[in-house]
Amino acid sequence: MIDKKKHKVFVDGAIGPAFIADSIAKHSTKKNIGAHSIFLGQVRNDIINEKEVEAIEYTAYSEMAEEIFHEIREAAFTKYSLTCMHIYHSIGRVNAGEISLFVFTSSVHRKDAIQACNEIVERIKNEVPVWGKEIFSGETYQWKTNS
Amino acid sequence: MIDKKKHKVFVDGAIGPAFIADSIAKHSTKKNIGAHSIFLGQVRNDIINEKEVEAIEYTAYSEMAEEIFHEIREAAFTKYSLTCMHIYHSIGRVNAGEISLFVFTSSVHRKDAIQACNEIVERIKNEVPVWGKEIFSGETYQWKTNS
Amino acid sequence: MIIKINLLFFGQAADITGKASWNFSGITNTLELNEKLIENFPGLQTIKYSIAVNRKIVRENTILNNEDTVAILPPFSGG
Amino acid sequence: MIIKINLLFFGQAADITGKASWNFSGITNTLELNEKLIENFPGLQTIKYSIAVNRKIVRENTILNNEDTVAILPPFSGG
Repeated sequence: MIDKKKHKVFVDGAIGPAFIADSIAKHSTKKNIGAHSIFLGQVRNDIINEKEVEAIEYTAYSEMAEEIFHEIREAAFTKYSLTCMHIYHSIGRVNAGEISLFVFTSSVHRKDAIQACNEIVERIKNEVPVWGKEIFSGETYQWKTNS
Repeated sequence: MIDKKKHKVFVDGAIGPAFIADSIAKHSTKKNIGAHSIFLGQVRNDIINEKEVEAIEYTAYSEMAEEIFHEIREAAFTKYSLTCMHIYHSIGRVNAGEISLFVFTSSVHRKDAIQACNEIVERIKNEVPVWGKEIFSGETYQWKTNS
Repeated sequence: MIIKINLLFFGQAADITGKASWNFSGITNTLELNEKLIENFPGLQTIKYSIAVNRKIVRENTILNNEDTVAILPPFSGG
Repeated sequence: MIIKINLLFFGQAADITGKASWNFSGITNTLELNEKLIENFPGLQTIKYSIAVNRKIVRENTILNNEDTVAILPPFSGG
């Protein structure tokens, strides 16, 4: 009862709470799941040189990104005992306050879901060729750097 | 902009995906948040001595539990740099496949939300006086033990 | 003065005693209480439990005062 | 035979070069490619970037083959 089917990771624009609710609801039929771990990345309205970030515009090297997402996925299923795993990342404009990353892992016992989720998030931040352009009010921008 | 307001932790019956979505959506106005970490506990249909768990019925020593939840909450806000924290736990019957625990932490940078969420879940499992009665099909039951 | 305490039973302890609460008099500390409990409900010897006095778990023998609330807590299984 | 590679620029590298893609001929490895790139786009010296050959990041000098796709990747900032 392992759900390893691939789905598209990139979604256009922000990831809405209703989409997340729907993903959670779909797991109620998988009654061997005991724990879900979810990470959500939300766009911050950082103030940089007195200008406020209004949105982040994400671009990606899609072909390479899909390969790396696949690698991350396979490695997590090998290392942890997971029932399901879902990763969604925004492409295009996401406004401050909106969600741009949704990582969702499920397992029988909580440790697998929790550790896998954390590891997947770190790998995404470090290894996936995605770039965020921080758009300031007034149309200027700068390229985001991950900390 | 720290949201430390207390709310009731115990909710009657299962925690629905729409409730979770609503909690997430409320944070879109807090634009300094960069990361949310969510843990969901789901009731498993374990097979024990050939009988399947249909539901868990939760009871609690509420007055003591509320004090411990408060302690857990204060300790997490002291130790981690959190913007918000929410904990919800079911009381009463929750069917297999439904959600009985919802822990939700938010922070500017991801490490705080992730570590706080994990720690809160461990403390809840170990320290909060709640008992789950595993109800089998056919009305028999046994008392759950946390691993 | 004979002290009176309010006893609360939870989870499997409530199943064994058949009660959720009980008033108890004539004991002065948790060790005595525990002995009396097992005398009255031998089934409690078959399970593990902690004792909370006024909502705080006590690990060592603890003096009881009049009107204290003492709870019998089997291993927790929330979440 | 003169090899031809497909170059891709992303993020800030695309801003600096003013291009998302480019065809490039006459180089045989990534070290040479890098030198040519900086010659053509001196602004690239002001940023950090990795080089991917056919979607794999290469850390050392790598031989290029005809029709390889080489991508210029500034530090990632997804999530």
